[in-house]
Parts: sequence; structure tokens; C-alpha cells
Amino acid sequence: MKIKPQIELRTTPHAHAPDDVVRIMRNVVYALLPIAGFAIWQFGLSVLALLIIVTLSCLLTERFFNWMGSGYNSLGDWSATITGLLLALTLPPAFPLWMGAVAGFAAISLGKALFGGLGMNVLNPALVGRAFVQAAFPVAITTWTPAFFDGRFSQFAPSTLALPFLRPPSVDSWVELLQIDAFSGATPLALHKFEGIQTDTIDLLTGMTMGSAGETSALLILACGLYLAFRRMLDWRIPLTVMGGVVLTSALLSLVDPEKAPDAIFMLFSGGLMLGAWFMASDMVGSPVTPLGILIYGLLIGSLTVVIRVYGGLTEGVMYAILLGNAATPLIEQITQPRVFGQRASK
Amino acid sequence: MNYESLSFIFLNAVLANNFVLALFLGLCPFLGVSGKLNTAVPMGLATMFVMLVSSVCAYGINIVLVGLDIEFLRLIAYIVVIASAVQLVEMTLKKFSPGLFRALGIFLPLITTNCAILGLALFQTFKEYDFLQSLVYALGAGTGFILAIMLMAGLREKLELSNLPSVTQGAAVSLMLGGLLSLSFMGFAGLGGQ
Amino acid sequence: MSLFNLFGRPSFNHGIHPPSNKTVTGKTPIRRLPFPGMLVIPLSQHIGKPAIPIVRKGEEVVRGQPIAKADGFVSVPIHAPATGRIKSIELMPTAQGRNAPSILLEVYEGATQEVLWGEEQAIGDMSDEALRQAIQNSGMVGLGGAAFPSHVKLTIPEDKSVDTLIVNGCECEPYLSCDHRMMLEHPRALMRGIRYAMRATGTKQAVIGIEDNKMDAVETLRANLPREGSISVEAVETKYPQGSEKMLIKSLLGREVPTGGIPAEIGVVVNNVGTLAALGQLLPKGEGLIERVITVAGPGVKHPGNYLVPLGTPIGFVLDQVGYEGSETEFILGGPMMGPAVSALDTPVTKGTSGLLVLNEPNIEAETLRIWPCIKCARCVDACPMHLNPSHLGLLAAKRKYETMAEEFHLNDCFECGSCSYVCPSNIPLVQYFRIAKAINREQAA
Amino acid sequence: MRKQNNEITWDTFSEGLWRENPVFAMLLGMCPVLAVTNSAINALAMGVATTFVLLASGLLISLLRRQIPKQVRIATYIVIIATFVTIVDYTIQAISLDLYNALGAFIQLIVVNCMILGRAEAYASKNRPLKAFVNALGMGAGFTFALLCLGVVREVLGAGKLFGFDLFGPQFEPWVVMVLPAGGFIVLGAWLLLFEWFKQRKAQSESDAVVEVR
Amino acid sequence: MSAVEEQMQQPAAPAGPMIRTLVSVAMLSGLLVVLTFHFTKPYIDENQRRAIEAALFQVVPGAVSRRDFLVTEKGVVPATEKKQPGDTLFYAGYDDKGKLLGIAANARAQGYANLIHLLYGYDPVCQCIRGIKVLKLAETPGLGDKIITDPAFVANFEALDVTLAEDGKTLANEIVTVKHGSKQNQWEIDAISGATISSKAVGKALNESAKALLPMLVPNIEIIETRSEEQVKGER
Ligand SMILES: Cc1cc2nc3c(=O)[nH]c(=O)nc-3n(C[C@H](O)[C@H](O)[C@H](O)COP(=O)(O)O)c2cc1C
Ligand SMILES: Cc1cc2nc3c(=O)[nH]c(=O)nc-3n(C[C@H](O)[C@H](O)[C@H](O)COP(=O)(O)O)c2cc1C
Ligand SMILES: Cc1cc2nc3c(=O)[nH]c(=O)nc-3n(C[C@H](O)[C@H](O)[C@H](O)COP(=O)(O)O)c2cc1C
Ligand SMILES: Cc1cc2nc3c(=O)[nH]c(=O)nc-3n(C[C@H](O)[C@H](O)[C@H](O)CO)c2cc1C
Ligand code: SF4
Ligand code: SF4
Ligand code: SF4
Ligand code: SF4
Ligand code: FES
Repeated sequence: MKIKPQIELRTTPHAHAPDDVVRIMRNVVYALLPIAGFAIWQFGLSVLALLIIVTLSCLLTERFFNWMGSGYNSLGDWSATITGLLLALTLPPAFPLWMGAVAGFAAISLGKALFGGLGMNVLNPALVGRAFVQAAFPVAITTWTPAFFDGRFSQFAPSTLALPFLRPPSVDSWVELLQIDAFSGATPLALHKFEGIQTDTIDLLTGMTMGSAGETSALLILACGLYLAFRRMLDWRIPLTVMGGVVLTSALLSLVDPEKAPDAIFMLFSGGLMLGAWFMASDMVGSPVTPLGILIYGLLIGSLTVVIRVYGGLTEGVMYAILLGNAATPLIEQITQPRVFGQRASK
Repeated sequence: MNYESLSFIFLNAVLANNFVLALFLGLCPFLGVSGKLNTAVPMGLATMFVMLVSSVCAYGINIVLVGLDIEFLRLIAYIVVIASAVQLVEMTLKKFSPGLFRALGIFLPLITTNCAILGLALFQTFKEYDFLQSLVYALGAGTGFILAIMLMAGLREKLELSNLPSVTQGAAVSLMLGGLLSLSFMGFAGLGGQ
Repeated sequence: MSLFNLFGRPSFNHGIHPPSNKTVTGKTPIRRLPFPGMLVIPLSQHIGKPAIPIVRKGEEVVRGQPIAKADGFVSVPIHAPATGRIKSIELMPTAQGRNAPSILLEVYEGATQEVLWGEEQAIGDMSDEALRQAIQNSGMVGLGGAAFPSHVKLTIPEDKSVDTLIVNGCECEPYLSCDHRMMLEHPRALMRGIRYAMRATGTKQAVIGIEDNKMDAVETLRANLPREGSISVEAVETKYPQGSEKMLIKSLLGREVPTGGIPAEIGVVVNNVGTLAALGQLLPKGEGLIERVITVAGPGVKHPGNYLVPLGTPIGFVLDQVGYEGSETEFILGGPMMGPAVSALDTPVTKGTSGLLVLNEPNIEAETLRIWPCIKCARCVDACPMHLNPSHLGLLAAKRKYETMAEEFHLNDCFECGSCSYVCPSNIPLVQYFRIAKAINREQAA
Repeated sequence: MRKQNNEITWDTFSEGLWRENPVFAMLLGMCPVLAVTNSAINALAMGVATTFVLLASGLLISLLRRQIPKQVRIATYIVIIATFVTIVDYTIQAISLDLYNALGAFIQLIVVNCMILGRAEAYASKNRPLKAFVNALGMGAGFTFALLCLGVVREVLGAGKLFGFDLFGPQFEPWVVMVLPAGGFIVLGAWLLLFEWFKQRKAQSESDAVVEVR
Repeated sequence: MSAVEEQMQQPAAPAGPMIRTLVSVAMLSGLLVVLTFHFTKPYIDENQRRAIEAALFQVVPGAVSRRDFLVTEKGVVPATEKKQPGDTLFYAGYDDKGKLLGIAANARAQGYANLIHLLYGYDPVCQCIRGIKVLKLAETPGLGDKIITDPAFVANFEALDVTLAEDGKTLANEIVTVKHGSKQNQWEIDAISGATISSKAVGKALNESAKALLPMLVPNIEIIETRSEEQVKGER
């Protein structure tokens, strides 16, 4: 039997690896879901609402700029969803929802749409959003609430439901009502920096601490990150070098400035480092593509984090370190163009 | 008299109180000459160089002005002396190091009347830095300027290859980038505070 | 050799691991296909000047008889692949997409198709010079894909000297298995061919490099090695594009061909196993190259396998013989990574054709997906065997900065292996961009 | 060279307001624009101070334009500008120390504001005093307008106030970022985006109109 | 050739008119500046005096008049001479009878964003700090500026102990900033929760300034105290 085929003409290669952008992004969302779930279990309704609102805000903003620009609907590539989830996970659990919406808007508009959307941005959109609200609402973003209190699934933190543009009510009296003994209102990093109190490593690993919604359980983040790394959806070299940078800098500081020397293990598992290293520094859009560049980028982020944490005015430095790493990426790439095969030989 | 340590002065001027990103000085070259790395770097170097020269000049003039009790002429004296000093340096450079002159030359006249330069001279006077402190301050301010303009140039070169929406092409995107860089540099706030 | 492959098989850095899809064809012995009614024989089946026809329309030719002569040194003659009558000389479609002058040969249906032309030669008595001439006379070109005239490659320029002959048995492209079968079925011919090539080039040692997914071939060849030990067989990592000569030299000898240079500059000559096996068969008999083995495979093929076909066989004929299905189909001459897609079913099999692939809908679908902007995932950088920065090259290409690509980012070192396009999750047609960029740069320069 | 035109038209004044607005169109004198606009009152004071220097120096330079030899003109301009800046500096100190402290060194930095030297070189030195004056007034007004655009947005969002008056009551949560350096960059960037957007829309509708006529 | 080089190769102009113009412009500008300076000086001085006194009278409650002193190498002298580098200026505040109520001095330290400048009032009777006034602050509104607005924080300075040690060379207890809610002693400052950095800066500024100033001041307190009612009246 002879059929007249319709002949397709394409350029080489005619084969393609199974991964594409949507698949990678979708998997990142999967990997974030357990972390989000843990955050909800830990902090209750407030975080659930925050996750929904921030993600919605990101998606709507993305859609709005789609409509302003190309008209192409880019919600399907999931990247705005990732931005929203990650952003919500880096916010304090009782962060007012309206501020969360502002953060989402800033993330997508200032961080992404302005530069032309997916792949074109220079800084990590989620962190741009967080840096924006950190600078805009410094009080709200440094207000911490306790985890695992009874009734967290039946009530919101009072600040969560603050009316738009209005100052959120203080959570102090609410926290007192909850009668949590060990609550200090400070994150492990702040306790360490200002009180000299070291939080137990086991607590850091399992998330039995204060902090941003999604950053507390180092172990869970590690597991989700490793899942992505094994599926090759994320470049394992970045989290590894970031963590290496943290350890190296801590070691170096203990030589030159033993008095202030940070404890490397503590630095690794406290604050947002795990989340930042595995999910945010590793956002490939803002990181170098060259192998040596990736090494420098990771080490830079790791060391900046420690320096800001130890010597800076802030207790936490992951966010700024990543943003600065993103900003330095073009320069890093320029000086680390790979040596072309056969080039040394030709000289 | 000011007791700030040299290393604090330097780091503070580079990072926490970066001239461009935190103090808003020298924005014209920062926005105007940051399109390409290979012009931004000489521009940064030239600025640092002029900063050092004017820091030394300002330190000298201030002693004279205070001695004669005519501090009200400070502004005029600074601007005139700095401008002439830069002119002088430019001429010397042209004579003895044409290569360097060619690299930095076109930027020198642009820089002379730049607020980062005069701002540096005024600030070191307000802060009552001694000679060494002034010099380190100038070095830090210059380094901070180079850092900022290089980061900016790198980012702008990268954006050159992306599909900017039509409305963001031009100055607006540079300003937004400046804002984002400034946000990022807020991480250095309070560096060395404790 | 770099640190990374201290353990495991020798290899080069970067590269990709596409699914090899060779399990079926690798096990099917070479079979001969029937002769088609008409052969289309392009005058340029090789790199260099096209051959000059020496037959006229209507003339009768016997199988193996020369029908076109070489036009100078970088050119080879063409022999009649079948007994028949010259129908015409006209423009016909080729794999390159262009129409090219070709000899159309009407095959006599009842002919025995014995090779009636050629006389035995005593290779051992020939001078090196005569040996190389004999190689040219055989019309032999590289069967690995490049179709570069073999005698040219085997003539080492005065100012260079080579010490090693590398025999390329990698066959790294997915699906293809013709070289694999050649090694299994004709090891003695291959050894002969290797010895001829060593004589022609004056090398004292030869290394056969074979990917470690063909260990049966490694063993077969090891069993056939001459005792004096001048020839050795080395298994290398299975990785695309291991078969590219630059990569294989790196893997086997740790030498890097300088940018823009040729292997002879670092003392190496590389030949495909198919080329040398064919030489080993043809030279003693004084015959010309008139047929070759191609792998016919792909999800659209009913009876995939390795087939011996006369040069000039239109692919439509091959397909009718093996059977294929699918309405929306892509036909590829060669492997899926580097082989061009063809637009016409009367495109002939030529000396450089190593395979015929038929890909149909489910395989095509993956590629028709949307193109996203580059997300800087660095996969292409980690794939590029030439250590280029395809990501940045791609961005430059999209902005038409072709000169910058060549001057600052080594565009001309790209040999279009397609590894970058293969891995790109944004489906950016990087290789295509680079081809266009090179073409435009060439035009500008001209 | 263009023939000298001595007529004073509405354009002489208005070009600085909009078409050649020193901030929005020419991006001159960026440093004070961003540094002192964290409140409307600072922006206004800075605008007025700059306008004064612009006017006075423009007038004087235009008067002296035939006396100043080419080689020393820049030096002369700088000295003249620095003089008026010093005058403004002391005057503001005499009026209010608080205001002086808020504006910081930026009053003195008016000396190096590229806009002033630029106008001196490009306009005042080539035109009759009255015309130079009118033009400087326009430029000054345009500059002040731009500063106010920034100052108002930044103060309203960043402090919930306008010229110091509380707008939204004590419950309003200010967006601190707006009064920080980053906010300055972002607000100016946003204004430029807005103008660009309008411009492009206008151009779009004009070209649409052309098509329709045809 | 670049524009610069072109410019550099301009033919030299006749020096006469050039110098004439430059000199006359310089004269003109000098005249204008001097005039301005002359006319505005009284107002500026008055402004400054008012600003200083407003601050002084706030940190030294009850004071109605002031005198300025310098701590120099020689000891404490009235600030009639010009201040030399290395000298520390401080202000003494008196009530309407000429009785010394306290002194005020400057202090500063790196806060969260930039240096925090303070004026603090020292009461020689209770040997404690009686009040602070923030002169210059660039801290984050809503966080760092609580050091001005937070009543609990301001209450730290109702009587912050700065007694000198036995040897008179340093403070008996260094001023320290402690975590919010854990103040135990009179020399401790109870930090503001959420603005620990700014709070610590205040403590550090006071500590350093007091440590340097008080050992010089306390032994010389008579020089400051001697102020008759006539002097006060004469000044009025
Ligand atoms: C990835 C990531 C990055 C973060 N970066 C910062 C940061 O740069 N600065 C910051 O203050 N908090 C950051 N946070 C939140 C902190 O981890 C922490 O909750 C908070 O800063 C506690 O510090 P405080 O003592 O300032 O209140 C980040 C959180 C995550 C998950
Ligand atoms: C990407 C790439 C892959 C290649 N793979 C093979 C291969 O697997 N086997 C092979 O014989 N030649 C391969 N070649 C061709 C070789 O580089 C080389 O030209 C050939 O081995 C020379 O032998 P020939 O002249 O006998 O064909 C490849 C070339 C390229 C550019
Ligand atoms: C945008 C921003 C501004 C801040 N400004 C101040 C400030 O002005 N003063 C200050 O002491 N801390 C400031 N901080 C630091 C944090 O609030 C820090 O967590 C706090 O000082 C630690 O005190 P706590 O342990 O009592 O919470 C700022 C942090 C951010 C993110
Ligand atoms: C491994 C990985 C990490 C990512 N991290 C981030 C992130 O930190 N912030 C963000 O906005 N998007 C992140 N994305 C999504 C996407 O890359 C991002 O929205 C782009 O920056 C948009 O251009 C991530 C995606 C992947 C695959
Ligand atoms: S594709 Fe490879 S094999 Fe073909 S010509 Fe180019 S180099 Fe040679
Ligand atoms: S021609 Fe292509 S597929 Fe065949 S062996 Fe060479 S490289 Fe591999
Ligand atoms: S096609 Fe060119 S750029 Fe792409 S991987 Fe192969 S050699 Fe590298
Ligand atoms: S593989 Fe594609 S998306 Fe990834 S860096 Fe290369 S070009 Fe960009
Ligand atoms: S105004 Fe600052 S450099 Fe021009």
C-alpha cells in the first residue's frame, strides 16, 4: 500500500530532550507544595490565606501585563506561580494580606514584566517583591508570630486581615492571649545576634522555630530541593556552592575575627538560607551560565550572606546576597567565558 | 575631628552609603555612561582619580579658608580649584602618558562639574576628616562609584539582548534598574554598626 | 584527559546522552535491497569539485564502469552502480535541498548486476603514490557523513607528519547502526583497509575507537587484530558526539585540534570504519564505490534494518521496500542529530548517506512546541562539546549581532552538532540560528 | 548656524515646561531631583532655589556675554553660578535651619547641576538678557514642576502627607520605601514610563488616524 | 581627533581681556558673597543659637541660659577661643538664678542606616543623664525613629546612671543596651523591640561620649559652676 505522506521539513537536530520550560516549572511547583503544606500546618489559616493572595496577585499582575503587551497568555508556563509561592513563603506568617498583594504586584511588575517577562528579568522577581515590601513596610515584615499554637486552623492572626493601606494592629496582645511560653518574638538569627542565644540544630532542621512562613524547616527544603536536583530541574551546583560559600566564609571569619565568628552549621540551617540556596539562588534566569561563573556566583552569595548577617545591620542577608549575586551575574559571565575547545592548543 | 576608623570609612563609602545608590551623587554619569562596560569602566576609573585629586585639593583649601576665616568662600574656592586641578592633571597626563589620556581623557571634563566630586569635597569637610581619612574616603567613594557603574553597565548590556517592552526602552529602565540596585544595596545598611 | 573521566571509559567533556534507539537495527544483519528501475546519481556526492560526466545520453553502461571522472585533485570519479542505459543528465533534488546535475540511469531489469569492470591490483607492490592514486580511482570518500575525498585526507602535506590513524567506529548518532554491522560482518576487510590507510599516511599505529554500547564489535575486532600490535581497539564512553573527530581524538589521545585547524596538525588522521572497510574490499579488486550500507529506521518504518543499496537509489524506492506509515512524516538522510530533512522522495542515496530515518507524528510533536525565551538554564553550555556559550550566541543571533558572534564568541568553532538545540528546554533552534549567522557572515565577507 | 532670533514667544518660556523639560525630557540634574524629593516641601524649596540660581546666573551671563572671552567662559560661568548658589545657601540658612538641614549638601551642589551650566552655555550666552530670563524662568518652572511631581508622590505614599499635612489619618500605613533612595529611582522611572506610554499611545492613534484618512 | 584634543589645541587668546574678565567677575562675585554673608549672618547665628538652646533646654530641664565650654588639652575653658581640632565642645545650662543645672554634649554612633547624632544632658548632682535629643537621624521611619517617639525608650533617660569610677578615670558602669524588657540597673538602656540596632547605637554613642568627657569635666566642675547672678542679669 502506498500513501502519499505529508512531508515535514525541519532543521537539525530532529530529536529533542524531553524537558521543556513548562515541565521544569511545573516540577518546581510540585517541589514547593510540601514546603507550603508544612508552612500551613505550622502557622495555620493566616499562611494559607497569604499563599493564596500572594500567588493570585502575581498571576493577576502577570495577566495584566500580558494584556498590556503581547497579548500572549503566559500564565501557562507556571513561572508566575512559582514567583508567587516563593514570595509568600519568604514573608512572615502574619503578614497583612494587602501587603502581600503589594509584594506580588511589585515582584511581577518591577521584577519581571518591566524587562520583558520570562527569562528577560535580571533580578529574581520574588526577591524583588520581598525587598520592595521589606523597604516599604519594615515593621510588618519583622513581626513574627508563634508556630503550632492551638486554634491556628480556626483563627487568623489579627494583622493578617488588616484593611488595605491601613496599619495592621499589633499582634502583641493576641500573642499573649495564646499563652505560648517559649515565644520570644525573634527569629533564631535575631536571638543569636542580639541575645547570643543559639537555637538547637535539631529545631532548625525540623522547623520548630520562628521565622518566615516557608523557611523554617531546613530538612524539608533540602528534601524538596534534592528532588528537583535529581530530576535535573535545578542546577545542583548553585545550592552547593552557595552552601560552600557560607561554610568557607564562616571558617575564614573564625580565623580573622574569632570573636564574631559564626557557627557554620547554624549559618547553614537558620534563616532563609536553605530556601534561598535551593529555590532562589538557583533560579537560572538570574544566574550565570558558565561553569566557573556559577562557582563564583554561588560563593559570592554564600559569603555575602554571612558577612551581612555577622557585620550588617540586618539579622538576615540571604535575600540581599541573592539580589546582589543576580546583579553581578553579567559581570561574572563576562570574565568567565568558557575556554573554547582547541583554543589553548592554538596559542 | 572624627574618630571613624579607616576601614569603616572605606567600606561605608563603598557599600552602605554608596555615593550613587544611597546618596544620589554622580547620577548623570551613572545613568549616562553606563550603557557599555568598556566605557563605564574608564569612566569609573577617571571619576575615582578625580575624586582623589579633589579630595587632596579640598583638604588643602579648607585649611587656608579656615585660617583666613573666610569659610563663606568655600564653595567658590572648591569648585574653582578642583576644576583647575583637574585641568592641570589632564594637561600633565596628556603630556606624559598619552595612552592613559586617551583612555580617560574624554571623561575628565565631564567629571569636573559632577556633583559626586564636589559632594565628596564638601562631605569630607563637614565630617571633619583628617588628611588620611579624607583620602580613604575618596578612595571608598571612587570604588563605590566604580562598583555601581559596573554593575549597572553589566545589567544594561544584558538587557540589550532581551526583548524590552517598547515603553521601557530608554531612560526609564535605567532608573528602575538603579532603584532595584539601590534596594539590593540596602542589605549593606548598618554594616559595621555593632 | 580531564579529571572527570579518570574513572570509566575515556571520553571528552560535555556532550549529551540521547536515547540510542539502536537495539533493533544493531541486531539485524546487512541485507541487499532489489535494484530500483531508475538511479539518480548526482555528480557531486563529495566535498570538492563535482565529477565530469564521461558518458552520453542513451549510452549503455555496465555495473562498476566509470561514468564520470575526477575534476582535479580534490574530486573523485563516479562509477555506474548498475547495468543499464543513461537516460539523461539533468537537475535533480539532493539531500542538501538544492537541485544538482545528476546522471539518470535506467536499470536493465533482467541484468545479473555482476560487477564486470575492474581488475585485480597487487597493493603490496604499489608505491605509496600509486596507492593514493588507486584510492582516488576507486571514488572513495568518507562514508562517515562528510564525504570528503579519502585520498586527499590520506595525503599528508609535506610540512606535517602524522603518527596515529584513528578509526572512527563510534557511530554516536541515535538509530544508526550501519558501521556497527560493518565491524561485525567485515572485520577482515576493515583490517585491510586500515593497513592501506596506514601505508598511505605513513603512520605506525592505528586506534579503533568504538562506543561502549557496541562491545560485541570491540570483541570481534580484537579477535581480528594483526599480531604485531600496530592496531588497537579502544572502547570509549557512549555519548553524542563522540564520533566527531575532534572529540574522538580528545578521548583517545587527549589531544585537542586547534580552533580552525585539522587533525593532521596534531599528527592524527581520522577515518570512518565504513570508509576503511570499503577500501579494504574495493582496492584489491580495483573496483569503484558503487553501493553502501544504510540504516533504515525510525518509528515510521515497518522493517527497520541495515540495507546494502546501490548509490543513486531514490529514497522513495527504499521506503517502498521496507514499508512505512504515518501521514505527517519527516524523512531524514543520516542521523536525527545532524542529518538533513529531505523534501522529495526521489532524493537519492549518495556516498555520504549513512541512514534514512522516518519520524512521524508523536516524535515530531515534541519539536513543534512553542519557543520560549532563553531562561539561561546553562544546559546548552554544559552540552556543547566545543565549550562554546550557545546561550549567549543564541541571544546575539536573535538580535542579529552576527559579527560579534564570530569575533567574540567563537561562532566559527561550532560544528553544528545540535547538542545545544537538543537540550534546550525553551526549544530555541540554536543550531539553525548559528547556521544562518555563519551564512550571513560568509556573505558579508564575500 | 541658525540665525539669531530675538523674538520672545510663548515657546521661549514653555519649552522648558514640557517639550524640553530638564528632568523628564533631558534627564539633567538628576542628583537633586532624586535626593531631595522625599517630601513636597523639600522639592518645592529645591525647585525655587534652583530657579533662582538659573535666573540670576542666566541674566548676568547674558548681560556679560559679549565681554567674556571664549577661553575662560566656562570658568567664568562656574564662578558666577557658585556665587549665586552661595547666596541661596546663606539665605536658606537664614530663613530656616530645618529646611537647610533637610536639603543637606544639595543646595551647594546646585553649582554642579548640569542643567544650569548647560543653559548658561547653550542659551544665556547666546541670547539677549530678557529672552534668557524668560527661558530660564520656563526651565526653572519645568524643573520645579518635575521635582514636585516626584515630591508629591513620594510624600503622599511614603508618609501619607502632603506638604506636611496629614492626608489619611493616623491609621495609614506609609510605604517607607518611597522616601528611601530606591523609591526615588522607582518613582522617577514610573513617571517616565507613564509619559512614554502616553506618547506611544498618541503616536499610535495619530498613525491610525492617518491610515483612516487614506 | 576627539573634541577634547581639539579644544586643547585652540590658539591661545590674548591674555589681557581674559585676565580682566576673570578678575572683574571674581571681584563681583566676592562682593556679592560678602554682602550676602554680612546680611544673613545675624539671622543665621540667631537661628543656630535658638536651635542649640532649644535642644539644650530640652535635655537640661529648667535651664534658661547657657554658656559654652571647650575641653582642651589644658582642661576646661570657656569657648571664647576658636575651637581646635581635638577639642570637645559642650554647653552648660543654668536656671534664672545662675545655678548650674546641667551640661549638654554631643554624641554619635553608627545606627542602622547612618550615623545618629545626639545631644544629651548630664546632671552633675545625680551624676546621671537626664535627657537626650536626637539632632540628626536617617533611620527607618517607623522603626529606627522610635528612639525619638517611643515613650518607654525615652524614659530610659530620666536618670541614666553615669557615675565615675573610684579612680575618676572612667565610668563606674559602662552604659549598655539590653534586650527589651530586661533592664535591671540604672546604667542599662531598655532597647526597643524591633529596633535593637538603633537602640544599641544610642547606648554606644552615650557610652563613648560620656567615657571621654566626664573624667575631664567632673574634676573641673567649679569652673562651670562659678557664675554669679550679676553675670546672668548682665547677659539679659
Ligand atoms: C530566601 C529568604 C531570604 C530572606 N532574606 C532576608 C533578608 O535579606 N533580610 C531579612 O531581613 N530577612 C530575610 N528573610 C526573612 C528572614 O529569614 C527572617 O525571617 C527575618 O529577616 C528575621 O530577621 P530580623 O531579626 O530582621 O527580624 C528571608 C527569608 C527567606 C526565606
Ligand atoms: C557531531 C559529529 C558527530 C560525528 N560522529 C561521527 C561518528 O559517530 N562516526 C564517524 O565515523 N564519524 C563521525 N563524524 C564525522 C567525523 O568527525 C569524521 O569526519 C569522520 O570520522 C572521518 O571519517 P571519514 O572521512 O572516513 O568519514 C561526526 C562528525 C560530527 C561533526
Ligand atoms: C527595611 C528595614 C529597615 C530597618 N530599619 C531599622 C532601623 O531603623 N533601626 C533598627 O534598629 N533596625 C532596623 N531594621 C532591622 C530589623 O528591624 C531588626 O530585625 C531589628 O533591629 C532587630 O531588633 P529585634 O531583635 O528587637 O527585633 C530594619 C530592617 C529592615 C528590613
Ligand atoms: C529552580 C528554579 C528556581 C526558581 N526560583 C525562582 C525564584 O526564586 N523567584 C522567582 O520569581 N521565580 C523563580 N523561578 C521561576 C522562574 O524562573 C522565574 O519566574 C523567572 O525569573 C521569570 O523570568 C524558578 C524556577 C526554577 C526552575
Ligand atoms: S558535518 Fe561533520 S562530518 Fe559533516 S562535514 Fe561537517 S564536519 Fe564533517
Ligand atoms: S556519521 Fe554521525 S552518526 Fe554516523 S557515526 Fe558519524 S557521527 Fe555518528
Ligand atoms: S551546535 Fe555548535 S554550539 Fe551547539 S553544541 Fe554543537 S558545537 Fe556547540
Ligand atoms: S539551553 Fe536554551 S534556555 Fe537553556 S541556556 Fe541554553 S539557550 Fe537558554
Ligand atoms: S546632577 Fe549629579 S552628576 Fe549631574
